[in-house]
Amino acid sequence: MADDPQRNFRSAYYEKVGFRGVEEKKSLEILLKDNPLDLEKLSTFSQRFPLPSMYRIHVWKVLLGILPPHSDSHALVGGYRKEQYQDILEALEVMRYINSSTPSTHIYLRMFQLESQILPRCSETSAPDEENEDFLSVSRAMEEIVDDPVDCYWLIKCFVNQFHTKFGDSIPHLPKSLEHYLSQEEPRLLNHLKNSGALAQLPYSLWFRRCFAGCLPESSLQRVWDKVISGSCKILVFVSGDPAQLQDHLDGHQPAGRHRQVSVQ
Amino acid sequence: FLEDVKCQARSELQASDSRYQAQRRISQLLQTELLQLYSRVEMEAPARTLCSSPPGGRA
Amino acid sequence: FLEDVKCQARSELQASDSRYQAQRRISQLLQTELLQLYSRVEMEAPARTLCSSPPGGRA
Repeated sequence: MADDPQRNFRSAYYEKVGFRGVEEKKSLEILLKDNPLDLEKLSTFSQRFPLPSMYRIHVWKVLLGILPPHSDSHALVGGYRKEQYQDILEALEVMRYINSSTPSTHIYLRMFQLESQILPRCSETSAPDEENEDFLSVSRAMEEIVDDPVDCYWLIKCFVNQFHTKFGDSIPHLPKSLEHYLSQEEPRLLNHLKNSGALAQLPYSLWFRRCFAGCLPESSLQRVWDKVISGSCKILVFVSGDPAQLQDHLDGHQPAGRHRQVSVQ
Repeated sequence: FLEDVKCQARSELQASDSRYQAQRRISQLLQTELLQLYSRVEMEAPARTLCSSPPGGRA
Repeated sequence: FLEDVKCQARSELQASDSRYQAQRRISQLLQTELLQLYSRVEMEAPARTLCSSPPGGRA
């Protein structure tokens, strides 16, 4: 028998009922007590484990630079972020880009456009194009995860910006990586997909551009975004190459994976 | 430790600056909007009494 | 020396803050101006073809 059967029993039990993260949560709590926070350690943690949901938003904000590493600056910087949000919102209202019936995701889009200096003239605002649709999907997904609108806007903005800056060049190559990955891991599946012509029909370019927003159930999406926010876009290939994800899509279940969890470690 | 203090100050300054930049963009947009609205008002003004009130004047 | 660095950081932050405040006041003035112009345009609109274009619309 092991030295501490009680403890082992507990760990095994936790794992079985899905509380695998008890130990992980403790180690994250220790990391979060650091001042300044160690971004590298937080990224590594987030790469290896799914973030406990109670700390997820805070860790994302730190990793995306919305909050600085120094915890004693959080109140000051948080206040600046809120003012910036309110200033932009107010101006868009006065200029009549938005009103009380504008959906929040469209408000976030206009705010983002204002800040990126790509806001079209009010009279020239047309139906959202493809790029806007990608932004809106990410917004809708983020809104499901984050309640506070100030946090939500900042997370969307910094997530989208970071995604484009960091992975913009890699995204076009991801379909090739997916094929390579499948040829290594699932050669039979790849052959089947190729021969049946299904591979060409998979909307993986959409999955990659939107980082799976709107394509995965929320709980899986959060885990994928943990990895993306902490610096890896390879996860997008692994999730796309997940046979269950592919199967779901080929079966015509839209959005794919609605019925079960994608295993994202 | 000194680096640490500098780093903290830098990130606070960046956040404050980003707030300023947003505000700058806002006033640029407002100015464009105002100019366009004025030119629209003025184009239509000659036919009306409106021209008696100078541009930029109160309503 | 550390005090010195902190002091410098503080004054930089103050400068950034006052730049922000100034820019904010400008935006607020412009917003007031814009609101007045909108209401003026709209008051006059019903009598004119102007009303066919939405407020905030084309110049």
